[in-house]
Amino acid sequence: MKEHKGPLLLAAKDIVVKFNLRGQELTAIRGASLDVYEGETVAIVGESGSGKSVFTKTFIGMLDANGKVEGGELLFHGEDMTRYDTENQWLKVRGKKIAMVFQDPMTSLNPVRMIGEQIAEVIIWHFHKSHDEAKKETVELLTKVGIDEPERRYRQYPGEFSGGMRQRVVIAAAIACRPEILICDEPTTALDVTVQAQVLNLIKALQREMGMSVVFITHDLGVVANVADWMAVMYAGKIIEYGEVGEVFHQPEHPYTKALLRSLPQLGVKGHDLYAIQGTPPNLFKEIRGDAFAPRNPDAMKIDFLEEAPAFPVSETHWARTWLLSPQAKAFREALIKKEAETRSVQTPALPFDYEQAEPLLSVRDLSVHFKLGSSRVKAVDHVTFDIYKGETLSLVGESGSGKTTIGRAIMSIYTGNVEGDISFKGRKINRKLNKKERGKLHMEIQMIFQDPMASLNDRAKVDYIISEGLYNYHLFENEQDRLAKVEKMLAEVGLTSDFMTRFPHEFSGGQRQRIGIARSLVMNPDFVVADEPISALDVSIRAQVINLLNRMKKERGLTYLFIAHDLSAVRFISDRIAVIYRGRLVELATCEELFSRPLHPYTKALLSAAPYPDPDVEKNKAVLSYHPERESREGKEWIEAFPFHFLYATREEAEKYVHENI
Amino acid sequence: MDFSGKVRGNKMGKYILRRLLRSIVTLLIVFVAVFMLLRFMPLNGYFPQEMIKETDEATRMAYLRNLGLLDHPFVQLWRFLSNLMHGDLGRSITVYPKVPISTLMAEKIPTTAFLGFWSMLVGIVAGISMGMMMVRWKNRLGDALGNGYILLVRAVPSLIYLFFLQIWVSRWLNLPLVYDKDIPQSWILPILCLSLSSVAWYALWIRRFMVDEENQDYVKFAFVKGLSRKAVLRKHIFRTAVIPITAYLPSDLLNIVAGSLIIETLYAIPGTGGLLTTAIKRQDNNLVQVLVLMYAALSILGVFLGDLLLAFVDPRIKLTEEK
Amino acid sequence: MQNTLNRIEQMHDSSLFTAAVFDQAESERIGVSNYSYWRSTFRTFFKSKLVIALVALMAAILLMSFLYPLFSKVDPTKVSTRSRNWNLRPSWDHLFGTDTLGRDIFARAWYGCRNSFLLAFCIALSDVGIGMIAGAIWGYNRKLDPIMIELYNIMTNIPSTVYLVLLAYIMNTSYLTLFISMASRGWIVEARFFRNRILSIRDSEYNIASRCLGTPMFRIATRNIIPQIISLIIMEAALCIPYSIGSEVFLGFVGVGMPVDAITLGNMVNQGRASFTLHPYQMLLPTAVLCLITVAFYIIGNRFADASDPRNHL
Amino acid sequence: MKKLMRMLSLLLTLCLALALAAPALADDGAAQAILDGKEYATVYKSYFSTSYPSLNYFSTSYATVREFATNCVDSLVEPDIYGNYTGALAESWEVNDDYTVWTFHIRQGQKWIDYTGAQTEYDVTAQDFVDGIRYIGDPQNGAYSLRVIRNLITGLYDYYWGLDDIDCGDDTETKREDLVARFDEIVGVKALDEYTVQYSLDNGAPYFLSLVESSMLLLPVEYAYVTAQGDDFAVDNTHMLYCGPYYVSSFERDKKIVLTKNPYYWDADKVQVESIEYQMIPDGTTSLEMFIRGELDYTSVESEAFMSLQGGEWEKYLIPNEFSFSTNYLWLDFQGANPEFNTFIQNVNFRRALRAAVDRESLASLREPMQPSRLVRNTVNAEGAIFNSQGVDYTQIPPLDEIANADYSADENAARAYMEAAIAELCEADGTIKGVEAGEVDYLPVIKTAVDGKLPVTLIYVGTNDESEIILAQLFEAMVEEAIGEDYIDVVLAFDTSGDFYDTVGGSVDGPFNYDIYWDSLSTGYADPSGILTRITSDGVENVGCYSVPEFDALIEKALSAPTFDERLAYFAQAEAYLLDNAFMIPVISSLRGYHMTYEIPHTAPRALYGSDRYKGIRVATTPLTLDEYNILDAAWESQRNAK
Repeated sequence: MKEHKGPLLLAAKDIVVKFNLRGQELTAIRGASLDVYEGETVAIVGESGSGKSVFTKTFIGMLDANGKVEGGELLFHGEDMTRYDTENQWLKVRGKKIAMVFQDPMTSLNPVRMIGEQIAEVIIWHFHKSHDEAKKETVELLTKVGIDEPERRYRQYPGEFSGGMRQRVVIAAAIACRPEILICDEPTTALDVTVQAQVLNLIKALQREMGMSVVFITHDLGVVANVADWMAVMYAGKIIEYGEVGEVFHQPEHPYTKALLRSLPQLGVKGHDLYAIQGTPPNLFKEIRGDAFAPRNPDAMKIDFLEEAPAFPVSETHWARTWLLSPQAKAFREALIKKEAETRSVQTPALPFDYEQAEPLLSVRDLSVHFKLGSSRVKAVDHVTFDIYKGETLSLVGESGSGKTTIGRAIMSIYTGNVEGDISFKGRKINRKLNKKERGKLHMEIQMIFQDPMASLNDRAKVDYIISEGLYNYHLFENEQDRLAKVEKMLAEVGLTSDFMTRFPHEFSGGQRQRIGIARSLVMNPDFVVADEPISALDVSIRAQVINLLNRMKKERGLTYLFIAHDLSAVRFISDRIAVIYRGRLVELATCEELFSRPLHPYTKALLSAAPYPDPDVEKNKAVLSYHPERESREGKEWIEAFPFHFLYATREEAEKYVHENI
Repeated sequence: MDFSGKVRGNKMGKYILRRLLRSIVTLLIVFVAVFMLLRFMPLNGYFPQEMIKETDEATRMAYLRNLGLLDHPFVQLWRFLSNLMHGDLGRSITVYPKVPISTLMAEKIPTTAFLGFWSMLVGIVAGISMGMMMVRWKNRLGDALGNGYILLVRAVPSLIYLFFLQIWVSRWLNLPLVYDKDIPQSWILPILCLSLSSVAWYALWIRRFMVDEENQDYVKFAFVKGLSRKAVLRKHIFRTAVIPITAYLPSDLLNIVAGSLIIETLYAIPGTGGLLTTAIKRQDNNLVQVLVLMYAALSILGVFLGDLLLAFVDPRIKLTEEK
Repeated sequence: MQNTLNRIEQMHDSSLFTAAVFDQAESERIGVSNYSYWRSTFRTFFKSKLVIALVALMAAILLMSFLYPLFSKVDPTKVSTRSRNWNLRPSWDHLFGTDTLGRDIFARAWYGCRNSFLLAFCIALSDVGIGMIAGAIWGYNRKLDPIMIELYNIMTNIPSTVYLVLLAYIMNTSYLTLFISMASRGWIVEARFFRNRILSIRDSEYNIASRCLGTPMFRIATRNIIPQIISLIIMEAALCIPYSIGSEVFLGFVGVGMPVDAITLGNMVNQGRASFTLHPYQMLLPTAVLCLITVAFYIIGNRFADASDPRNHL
Repeated sequence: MKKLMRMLSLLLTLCLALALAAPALADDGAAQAILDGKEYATVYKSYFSTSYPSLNYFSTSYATVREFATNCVDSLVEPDIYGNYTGALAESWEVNDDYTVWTFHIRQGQKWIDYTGAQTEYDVTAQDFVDGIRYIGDPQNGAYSLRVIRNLITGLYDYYWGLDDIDCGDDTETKREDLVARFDEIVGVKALDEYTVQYSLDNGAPYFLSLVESSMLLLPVEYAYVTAQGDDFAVDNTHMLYCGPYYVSSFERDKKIVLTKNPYYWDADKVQVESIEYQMIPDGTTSLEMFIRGELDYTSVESEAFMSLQGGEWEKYLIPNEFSFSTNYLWLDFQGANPEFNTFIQNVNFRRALRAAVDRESLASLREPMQPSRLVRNTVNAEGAIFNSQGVDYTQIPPLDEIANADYSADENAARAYMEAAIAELCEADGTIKGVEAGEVDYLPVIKTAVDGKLPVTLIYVGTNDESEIILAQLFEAMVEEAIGEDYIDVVLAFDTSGDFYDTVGGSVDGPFNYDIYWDSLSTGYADPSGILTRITSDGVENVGCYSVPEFDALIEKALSAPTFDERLAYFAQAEAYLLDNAFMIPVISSLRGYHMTYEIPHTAPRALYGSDRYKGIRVATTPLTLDEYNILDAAWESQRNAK
């Protein structure tokens, strides 16, 4: 049991927000309530479109022009802020009392003004201080958020900062007025894991130091576990479960919360399907009756479709809006718990991939890819060598800009002219001038799945065409009927019905679109698929669906995957081997279990330590390692097999040291 | 991320040098193309109509021969280039027979540049203020008025409104009808007319850039910081929006010597406006060559300087160069 | 708290607290958003009454300018040899009056509209057409980039008048010359515009996906690129029309425009200008028609540009 | 007939004016009263409309520059206010009996001045006139409109072409310097002493003084100065010398020119206006507007503007332009590639049909809507330009008077009747033209069209792409088709858009002949019909249509060898009458254009008939001149002239 640390600061009660979108009314927030207490961190968790961002924007009066708060109260210092009707009233709160940090640090700062100015202007504006004073304070702030040489940095432009540093600057600007509440809107989503951990630590430290309240918006349960004291789960514009973090994690009550936690790949058992939430989030243009999650909940009760549940208390510090907590549902609930326990206990992990017998399908030798940037040449991939064996899933993990996507695209022969080294598929070199027939054959054998389901489908073409595109190209059908049959079958395989064929991609949700993308690639019956971060743009509730689909396809069709990811959680579940890439070079390659249990390279270690884990107990006590090599030198480094099938890129001495540390 | 100043200077120097070389090659191509084109025009184009009537073929040939126009084009090209190296621009052939082109330029450019400079100033000041006004009162009266102005200036053929302006405004304000360098009142209308379209241009782009910037995250962040709309407009949106505009300033500044044909004709301004048109019509090869060379050089230089200026005022540019 | 619970308990039938049937299809039923690009574009476009009025007006003028020459018996070139029929003021017989040689200005205005429209349409077609193709080639070929950018800089920075005059002069004045001289310059601006758009399409994931599927260039163009830029094509074509009409007037002024006996709006304005003090209607009426057309197309083009931008689909 | 009517009406108007001015006539004081009632300005503000190249008066084709030069470089003789020649730089002159040797005695003590008005070291001497000829005799100097002088002055033709042969490379034996050195012995212009210059002519030229008045080529030049200046000579006002009543004191290219009184001028007392300011005003309506605002002292008023001023306060200031010696006519192509037209044009009836078809008054009303009949002209040489020793106007010398006074379009059916006569001779009954087959006429680059060899006759009118020319052509088409009938004739209009009309259509005897008919003009340049007529003989340089009329040629020969000037004119009149009666060319109207408004007192300046306006003695009032005032002053002048 946990008490609130301080008095109630902000109380949002039954907030209703409506948007006017293309002449239609969309109810983004359907009566959400949240209390923010002094000195505490409350995390709002939800998938995209759940309204978590809109909800917090009402706290500072920053709704888009077509949105309006239509109901509820927003009490802050005894004043109902929903009644503010002039800009000036908000100006006293915004930035001064309640500040906000946005998701993308790359765009949050004005690129043409010195970063110092951008912080100082807040101080000047709100406290009417002189430039010199403001500058002094700014320098202090920069020090506080962990920026070295603040005097010099003051005069630099955002372009001269890395993403993590920029987010620090943004945070400095946000806390410049010592706000009472700091709203962090997915502040780390756009950052690499290792940086994410540092920024989270910074926010926590600042909160402690300044006694602020933090409202933390995220879709990542690992992050919640790390930072939050309290968490609120938001679904379809409503907070469906609220409570002390530990309680919610350990004893989720709402079926959605439960499903969300169960579907995390960290909790999955290898070789089995993940628990997947079915379907897609609801449409907020229509009125929602009952529990918004009910249509996707296989274990919903009849009442869920009829009426919305009130907030049933689980404990003093935990409530959930589900009829399961109703005394009348006691029998149903117990049966449910029993069923869950059964399914969980029978799963045993599948056997690891047998590399002794494996034959290589694709070999990459000394692959380098360089790009021209202005007048300079940048090596995105630097002498990379690896094999992919038939039937395995090799994951390529690294931070953004490390060259992992470039490797994938090089294999797909998307680049011309700037690729060195050999790529051979089934023993034939493929990164050369191919004749039409060879190229066609290759296209049928190797396919790619893309990261962004929004961008990877041509939104002016119908699903029918999108899936048939490959069929058309190589005329892989006998007649029109045959083609339609093939498309229908493929759609069915990815869990979509044939009446979707005549629709346009924009009519689908992200997960559905990604499944269409997978269908498009797999309709060609490839042997090998490059999956370029296929789940990272998807919502948590959808990821499991796609992971399961990929695994099923692999099993059914004997596919081989090159799985590109920046997120270690899913990788562990899906892959047989993992290759870690750092700045265009492979630094470590090992089987999945080996790598997780015995990481050698310090970068791998940092990556592993930084990955958020969805358990507050684990998360709150973890130590984050960091890897910042002073100077990248390739001298003396080589590809060393430290353990059987466990490779490492290091000098001999380093390798020995790393191995020694791990024994 | 940190480069020593020397490295940066070196890279920048190299970049400038390469761009400059490319520009010179382009300039040469344009020049030679125009040069050769002029050589293929009929010989009688060198004479005004009445002169053709009054003189016979042989006389005309003798005249042309004397001017070296009957030599092989390459000989003429070489002669022109070598003279150019000595700073000799040659003499006009038909438009101002035998008048040294350098004299001509020295007479005409100051007039045009004088009016052009002021109109550019008016254009920038009025245009930018107008653009800002339009953003400030977006979708309200100020915006509508500005848009109406831009619409009229851009959609209605300039000849039409310039003509009416001259006739009516000069009568209404009792301003002189033609330009006279000694009567300051007579400068007003030409400058006004010259600046009309640039006011619209600046207003349009400032507005467009500012509206684009308005949706950027950093603007939202600035609002979140609690700044008022006015402050955000001034300190953030305008600062960013004005940067792409600066790239055009050198071009604009250089082009003030080009003048406007219509306005210079209407107000009898002895400038460069109609010079090239006349020179082309009268096949004054020497004059056309020099003018084309000048305009091409100015335009290429303008773009080049624009890029440099942009790199200078926009902190984003340097980085992409170096990354 | 207990009270509320009790109250709820009383309110509901316990049979409601049993498993409901799970419907897979229902769970997938997203909210198909009602969004359709073209529908939204046209809805946004036609939301403004001004646009409706202008489109209707332009349609009427267009229709009239093509029908009038077919059905009217008035010959716009019919000269009167009697000076009493010259320079007549507007009347019922001659709605817009007559010109220097007694020709009916009303009839000439329609013929002029037709000819100017035809010319403008041809220019729009070629500018946008060539521009699009060149833009595509440019966008797809990195090696062309420096050359094309330099070409673009030259062509756009040398004052356009110079260029037009030079070309028009080399080739004699005629519809074709005017067309060629204007079209030969306009395309590069369009090319750059389309190049930028096509560049972003080229590097977009769905296009890379098509390449990975081995989709031939032709189908990439017709399926991936053109549908994406069709609204831009329409908009650019609409904006081309005031531009080319304006250029026609300007070239007429410089003296290298249309053959002077051709009936076009530009010629009518330039010819009317000479007699403006005496017979203002000879210039004012054609000018009014011309401005109406240019302004209308300018507004229509711009509004369509706004409407075709998905960000404005509210 | 019509001509008579016109004369009558003119007379009537004159009478009316006289009646109005009756009190003035009575004591001759009304004119004086007007003059006394005016205040006078010392500055005259005028304008020019096209930019001009340089101030080189020998090579310019620009009327504006000729006007500056005429007032800044004095000629040997000049007209007085009645148009009689008096000495200018020449104090006196004599001529031999056959008008082939003219000797001028130059005024002594005159110096060239520079653009500041200061006297230079150079005296104006007889040698300067010789050097003028030396300058234009060199093809490299590109003298403009050289032909008449070159063919007139003894030896100049040979000298000129000798130099040209050397320049062309046709003559490699002679050295250029040698030929130049022999100028004095070859060319018939000599400085007999420092102040006597003598011109020897190949043919007798009783009109030589009018040539001296009008031609820039007989002006003096200071050769030492020109040589020193080289190519820079006359590029602006600082690179030339002056010896006339004015000098160019200020020169802004394409903008403004100021002429200032030359204080050292021999006749400086007569120069009333201190300075003359010219502005460039390219736009026609602007000059009118500026005149009305008082910013100009003179503006021409074209017909359109004239109409707009009618009935307004400025109506009373509109003064009709007096005369133009330039005649517009239709050139017929006798060697064209159009077989239909080519067959017909050889027929005199067809030509007369065309002549009758053109309604001259309608054409004239394009330029002069009020009194179009003023412009009608049936002769090539202008009336009022040439007089015999009895003072009889050349155009009224029989048999030319009949043509000059005829009214060709009086009979509306005449054109069709002539045409029918022509058809009867040239066509089969079914309308096929004898000896003509269907085919194509290739007048490219202007036009290419098909002809069917049947009536109607296809007539291809080719014009320049100039707006007023096009209107004219369109009217021509309408008139011809209306008068002759569309069943007989089909006028096809084609416009040359190249800008090189004479190059593509035909402006020289050697062709090309890409036209059937075109519109052109010839001007009586000095007081003798030979100026035009010798150029349009069968082998004449202006006979671009290539007709062959031996009768005409013979008469011209007779005229040229006639012993007296009166006989000469009589033969010329016969020749012109023959040519026009057979309609080998069809004069239509004079080139006179509209009206003007001015502050200038009429008849205070020399009456320059052939050359540019002269401002010596001009008086400029501070108020604009009304038509009434003009009429009174004009009448007074007329009576004074007659009195002389």
